[in-house]
Amino acid sequence: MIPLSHYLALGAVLFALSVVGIFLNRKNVVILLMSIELLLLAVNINFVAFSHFLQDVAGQVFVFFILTVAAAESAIGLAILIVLFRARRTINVEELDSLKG
Amino acid sequence: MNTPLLSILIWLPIIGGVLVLGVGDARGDNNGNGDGNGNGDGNNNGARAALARKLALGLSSAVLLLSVPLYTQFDAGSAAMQFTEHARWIDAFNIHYALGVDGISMPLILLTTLLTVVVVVAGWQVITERVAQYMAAFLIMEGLMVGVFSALDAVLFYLFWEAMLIPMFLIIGIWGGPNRIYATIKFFLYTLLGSLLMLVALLYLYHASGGSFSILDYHRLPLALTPQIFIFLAFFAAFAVKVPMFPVHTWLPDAHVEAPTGGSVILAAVMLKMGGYGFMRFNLPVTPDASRELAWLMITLSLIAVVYIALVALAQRDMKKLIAYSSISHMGFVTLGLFLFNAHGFEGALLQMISHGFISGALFLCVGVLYDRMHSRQLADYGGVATPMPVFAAFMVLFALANAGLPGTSGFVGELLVILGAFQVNAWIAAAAALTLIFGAAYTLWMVKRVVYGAVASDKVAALTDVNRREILFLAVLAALVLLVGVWPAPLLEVMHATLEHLAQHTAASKLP
Amino acid sequence: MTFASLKVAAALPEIFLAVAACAILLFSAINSSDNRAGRACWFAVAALLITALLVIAGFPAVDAAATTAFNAMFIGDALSALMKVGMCLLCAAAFLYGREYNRARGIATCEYYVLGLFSAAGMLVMASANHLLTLYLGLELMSLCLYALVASARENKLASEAAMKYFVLGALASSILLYGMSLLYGLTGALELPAIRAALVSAADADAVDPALALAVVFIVVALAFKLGAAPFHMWLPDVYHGAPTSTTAFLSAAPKIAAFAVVLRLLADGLGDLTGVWQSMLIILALLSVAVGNFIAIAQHNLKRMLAYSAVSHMGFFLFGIAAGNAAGYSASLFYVLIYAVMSVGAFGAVLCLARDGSEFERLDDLRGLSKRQPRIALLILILMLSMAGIPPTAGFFAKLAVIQALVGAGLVWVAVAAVLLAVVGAFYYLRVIKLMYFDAPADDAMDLAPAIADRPAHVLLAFNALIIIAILPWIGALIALCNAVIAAAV
Amino acid sequence: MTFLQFAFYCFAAVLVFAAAGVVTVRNPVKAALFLVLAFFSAACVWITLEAEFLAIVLVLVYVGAVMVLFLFVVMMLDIDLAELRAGFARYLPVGSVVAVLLVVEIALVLARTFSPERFANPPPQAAGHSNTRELGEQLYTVYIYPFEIAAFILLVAIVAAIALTMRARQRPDAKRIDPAAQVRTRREQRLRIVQMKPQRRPGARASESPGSPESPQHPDAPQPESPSPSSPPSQSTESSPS
Repeated sequence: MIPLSHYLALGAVLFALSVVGIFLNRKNVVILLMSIELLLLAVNINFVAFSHFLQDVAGQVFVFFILTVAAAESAIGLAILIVLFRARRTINVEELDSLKG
Repeated sequence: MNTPLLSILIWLPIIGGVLVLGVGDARGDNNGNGDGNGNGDGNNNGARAALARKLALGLSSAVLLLSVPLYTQFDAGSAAMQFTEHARWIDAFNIHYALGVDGISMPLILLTTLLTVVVVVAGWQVITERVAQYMAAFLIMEGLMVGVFSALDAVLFYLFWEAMLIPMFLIIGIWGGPNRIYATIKFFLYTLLGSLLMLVALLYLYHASGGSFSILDYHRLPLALTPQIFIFLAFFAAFAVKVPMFPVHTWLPDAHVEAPTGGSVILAAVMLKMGGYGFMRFNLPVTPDASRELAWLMITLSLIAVVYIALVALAQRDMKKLIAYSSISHMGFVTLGLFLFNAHGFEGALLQMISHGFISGALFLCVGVLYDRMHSRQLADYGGVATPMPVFAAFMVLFALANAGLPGTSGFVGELLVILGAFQVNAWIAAAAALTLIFGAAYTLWMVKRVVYGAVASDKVAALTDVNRREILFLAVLAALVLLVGVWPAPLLEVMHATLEHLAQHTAASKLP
Repeated sequence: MTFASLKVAAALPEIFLAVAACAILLFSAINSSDNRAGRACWFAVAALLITALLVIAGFPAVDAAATTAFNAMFIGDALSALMKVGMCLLCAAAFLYGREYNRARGIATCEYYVLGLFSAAGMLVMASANHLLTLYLGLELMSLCLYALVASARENKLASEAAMKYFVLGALASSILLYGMSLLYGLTGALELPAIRAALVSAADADAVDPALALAVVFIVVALAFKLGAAPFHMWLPDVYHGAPTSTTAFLSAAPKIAAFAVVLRLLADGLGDLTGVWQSMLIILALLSVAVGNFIAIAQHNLKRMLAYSAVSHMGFFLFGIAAGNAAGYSASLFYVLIYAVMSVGAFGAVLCLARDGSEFERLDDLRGLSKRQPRIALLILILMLSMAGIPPTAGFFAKLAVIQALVGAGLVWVAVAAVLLAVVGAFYYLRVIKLMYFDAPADDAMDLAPAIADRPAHVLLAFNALIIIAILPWIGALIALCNAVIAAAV
Repeated sequence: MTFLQFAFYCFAAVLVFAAAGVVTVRNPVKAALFLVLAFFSAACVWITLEAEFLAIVLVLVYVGAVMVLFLFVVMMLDIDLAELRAGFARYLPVGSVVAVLLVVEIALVLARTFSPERFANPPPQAAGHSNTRELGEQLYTVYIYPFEIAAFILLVAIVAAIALTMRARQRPDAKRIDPAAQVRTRREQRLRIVQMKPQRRPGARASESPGSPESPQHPDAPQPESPSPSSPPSQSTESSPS
């Protein structure tokens, strides 16, 4: 059988990939939003795996809610993206420098 | 005592000050109508300003009168706190609204109430802009200063201590000279830095004493030497800045030069005393062992202030700067006297504080009188002022001599007592301190000679008018006090004697557990 | 399980607020009058005030045992009630301050207030969260609305850019938080905070803390630092404060801070309360960095909103100091601090809103020059707010700092306390500069013409109340501190 | 290696590959398609964990809805792809080093704690077990409070998305429905009872026919207070009875 740690490792790989993806993607906000979806997927894999190995359905319920929130989040994220694009005609992160962080 | 006299002395001027602010400049009323110069209702403005002045004078005089019973009903034989008031305030931190005075603080309160009246009178005609705010600032500050001197709860003390910075900050910043902003921010940040370290020390004591903010509890609290030294240094940071002692004195000349006359007077005459008062209220009784341990440091710094700063004063070209440096030098006597650990030293220090309050206040007023007429503080612009202003010249010479420590003036008594105290400890210290009598005489008399005597320097000087009745009034009051204390200091020494005796015994005993 | 066992009535304020938000949404759909947004604002304020009253009416006794509802997902204790009252009042204040500003800029749609109300509902959920799931959902309900509120000035480039940054970093922080939560779930098999704590007691006793647990704590602390805007995770905060329409900035600078306190307290003090040793040093470093970074960078700012944003970073540092003390006194100090800070912050942005004009923003520091001559009353109120933020007595801000430093000293962290006060002096400098600009400087040549004031009397009255309460509360401040102490003692 | 293990490692590999694709390709459309692949593989991985319901939801919600939304937005925004291509590679080495370090650290820590000794594989579920039923029972009883909150989150998403993106004012000529006017309509506005005597003149019927079919008004009849609900809102407000 597949041990728990392999699932967690898979989650960790996805997590790291998407975190790096967020900081790597200096250019494209759409991919940034997708990276966030991946990030949540990594978390979900963790929860589902724990739920399975703990034999506790609560983890799966949590994932259900994360999925719901993630859908809402992507809707708002895309709405903001549209507003941004209309105001500036670009989605290039590096050009978003009116505010010096 | 059923009348909460101290509370009245604190809150009457503060509430009155807010009231004066409300009476306010006319512009305060047409909210949102910022028409830039506000000349539309000049008459209304003038009437309001006059009202603010009268109200301020009435309030400050009332406070002065109310403070008289502090002296007359004071039990000179007791070292305990008198006129005490006590109310619970913040139970969660065991903070109380506790007030009281002893022989150390009572004379300083009287000094405060007296000088506030003088300052209000001195600003009568000179201040034409934002009169109500000016008067209100001084009234509020008076209440806060009385609060500092009478608070028996550490947080309450800290509250008044810090809050006092705000009106002073505004006074220098709004009505000050050309370089006022640099001066006032420097003043504020220096004092704030020191004060916050004191706050940490107070909080440490709070936990060490098992949850008490009472200053008198701290006096009894046994402490090991290491924490004592750290606490001493934290208090030192707050009070040395205020006194000011040698390495942290640099804010004072700036602040004095830029402050309006009234601000300089209060700063020199009262606020500097808070440093000395802090040493007497906190450093010596709370950390006596550390005080003895570090006395060498304090004495060294004091002597540097006394001698080196006096030399610096000699080199000044600006009258206010000269008097400011002279203040630092004279306050060096206070700290010197405090760390000699004998009765002469303590008495001399306290007397020197009071006397310096009169003399430096008066000297700043004198400079203010000249500045109002000539708009210059440079020594070089003056000369032969005695010819057009004989009455003024008489006052100025008197105060200058008092500043130099001439026998028969109050300046002499304090310095003499400190030097006597120093002799009991070490003759060299006494000798170094005595040097200052010479330097003090040198720079003060040099200033008097350049300003008052000699040939009339210019047409502008020749056209000067002598002091008016208002100016004579406050100069005369201060002159009388300088002479009175100089000739007959007994009434003043009497009230402080028991407290200082107690302080001397207390500091002599070890608090090590 | 029966319906009665859910104890729905415990969540009455939340339910009312959510229903009220839906009602305003419906109102906006069926009303087409020109000033329906203005009315929606008043309805929203009324809804928030009624919610506050409902909370007060049901305020549990501080020493009573906490009631849980919805299968222990919801906890109704005095702590949550206190936070809820604060949240409702602060949100209402932010709405009132921003009403005219929004109207003048066309931001005011009914949806703005509806989203604000939902955001407030999310905060209330967080205040009462007793379960990782409710904590997370409350956080998301609040944050999603805030992202939209920041973007609500749709034609404004800065606002949309700020919204994007806020969204991306907020979502990243949420994910990191979730990752930490998932590890916590795996380690304890529980999602309820008390159950997690009970499961971790044995872990705390062991000599070496399980590295996976430490990892979970790191993830959670980092996520919270992101959400709070604590350095070095603060980079989004100045941009968002600056770019967002000022009305939104006022909103998100106040009540969400209390919600953030709720999350930090519930997670760290409740859930991980026995692992103080693991997170304490992390929080101290975060707090010191925040106070230092916030205060030093604030000095270099020329924009009032950015300056206040960096000041918010430093205030979050002070807030974390209290938590870092790791005991009830510290949590209570943090609660007190965050309540006072939220009042000061909404007041400061409220003043900026009161000074803004139809066409122009009042946000450059230079706009403040000579304000004491042009607008003496507002200048005086700003003076009080700035002194309070700097922590100068006799303002409530001083007592907030006093409580935090007291807790640090009490926890034996004297050197941290010394560092904190030294950095506070740096902070005093830029607050003083504001006072200097208002009182000591003459108006700049190109000073904003303040003559045609927006006739927004409610906002001006509120501002006066808001600033004066900071001093006027002094005689009763002991009661407030005692209340904070009591509710924390009952909750932790 | 059992089939389950084989399937897991296959899907895991595809998942990682797809995720790497998402963060490295520059074309948003390709990224979205990679994301679809990633979600699909993840769903398969979840099936190995006996989370069938969630696996199906993942495919339905993400692949079916969210990804379509993404693609829709990508197409709509008319993004200049050439502009987005440059300058990616210089961050790639640093990024990959960070990623590898992050993975190694997390994996090392987790592998120690969540070892097979402490977390043994649970026995497979009974044959008649329904994951959906189990979740459903929990969701609508124990988790009713979060469920309601989630409902509000979805409502917020709708409101926010509409409020942010709807450009009502920019096209005054656009045909819009004013729900307020629709709801407020009264019976008199919709229904007009015309009383007329029976007539035999043939010209009457002919004059009615050119009129618009939505507003069957008789030119001679008294004008009703409001036109039909589909007319522009400006008219409906001015004739509003209140």
